[in-house]
Amino acid sequence: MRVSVLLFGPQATLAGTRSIEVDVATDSPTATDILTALQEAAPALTGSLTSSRLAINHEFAAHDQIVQPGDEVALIGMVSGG
Amino acid sequence: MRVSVLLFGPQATLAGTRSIEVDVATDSPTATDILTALQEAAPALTGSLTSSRLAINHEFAAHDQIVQPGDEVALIGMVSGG
Amino acid sequence: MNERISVTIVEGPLGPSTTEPPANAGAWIVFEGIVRPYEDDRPLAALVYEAYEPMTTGELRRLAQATMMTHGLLTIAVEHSTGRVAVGETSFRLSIGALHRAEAIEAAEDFISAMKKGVPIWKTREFA
Amino acid sequence: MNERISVTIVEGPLGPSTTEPPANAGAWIVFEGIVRPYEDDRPLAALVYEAYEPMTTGELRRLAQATMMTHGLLTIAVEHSTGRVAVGETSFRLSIGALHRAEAIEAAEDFISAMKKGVPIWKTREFA
Repeated sequence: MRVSVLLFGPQATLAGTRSIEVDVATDSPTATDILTALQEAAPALTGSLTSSRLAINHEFAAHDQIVQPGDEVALIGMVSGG
Repeated sequence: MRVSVLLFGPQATLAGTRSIEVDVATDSPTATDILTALQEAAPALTGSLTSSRLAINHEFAAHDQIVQPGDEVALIGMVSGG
Repeated sequence: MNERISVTIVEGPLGPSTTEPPANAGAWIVFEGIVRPYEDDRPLAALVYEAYEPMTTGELRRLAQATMMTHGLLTIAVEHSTGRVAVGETSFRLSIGALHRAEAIEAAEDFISAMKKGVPIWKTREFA
Repeated sequence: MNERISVTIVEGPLGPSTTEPPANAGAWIVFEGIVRPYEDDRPLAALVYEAYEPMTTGELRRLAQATMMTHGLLTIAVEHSTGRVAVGETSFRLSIGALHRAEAIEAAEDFISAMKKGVPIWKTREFA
């Protein structure tokens, strides 16, 4: 399955894009599968992924939460509000 | 020597006066001497004296600071600013 | 919707505070984050904030609710900018009403610290 | 006299805040103490504050100076009432400007906590 992941802030800058496509070997990938695939798809993000979380449809996802086709997936990391 | 000590707030209420005269057996009493004399002169203050300090001429006094004739002496305790 | 919690995302800098302490408050605290003129010794022109709505508002509200519960607050109001906020302007305001000082101050620290770690808001520096 | 420190004793309740954050501030915190409508479950009409001037101002200034040094603040302004302050009115305001949030919030807690222990100000309750 191919999943599009939204990027923001410094991670968008690091990856050079605001949206990145990742390929996963399963049709029901978990949030962890997506994070793992992101490491390969965008090596520039590797250092920041451990402190990042995935959001599915605007809610933080559990590690084992399944991404469904059509879900909006976003990488939430390196935040700096305030 | 006879020394007049100003009282404020709850300690003035407890002692029933805003100024109390204490007699000390020396002509050069220390701040500690005055606090000790206050215990006898106003037993109602006893519970609050350990957390109180003496001010001499509007400055907190060291324990061994001498009270001179004419000094303004005040008991600063049970404060409640804010 | 709980009127004791309010979350507002504003385009550009925040205006003056208009929130008021609630009726029973003994403590009222207003914290503001202001864009500093320097970052790492380089003169700054502005910070540009990015939010991911509606998730940003949702997470701020969730955090406000958790902070209110944990510290027993009366009210909590959060205002945060998106977009460009110039040096000297206010990008963030947290207003807390509580019965006593201790919980109000602890809650302010906890909220801001958690927000900086976990709420989807990002900033980019615009150097002068 | 250091303009970065200001201490004001006001007769009756404090008016609205008029202090402004200093030029380089990244954090601006305004804490207000408000007279609560109840004390120990009894309805209150007012608190009556008593100061011992000039010692009260002197000790507030000394504490402000120590707090500024300890926490590396930019500015600190203290306002405190004497006399009668009715329920819902403000009797105390502490305004702190700092480079960063952490020191501003810690300084506010430290200042107020020390003030309540050692500065010559007393209050008497006036029940309703």
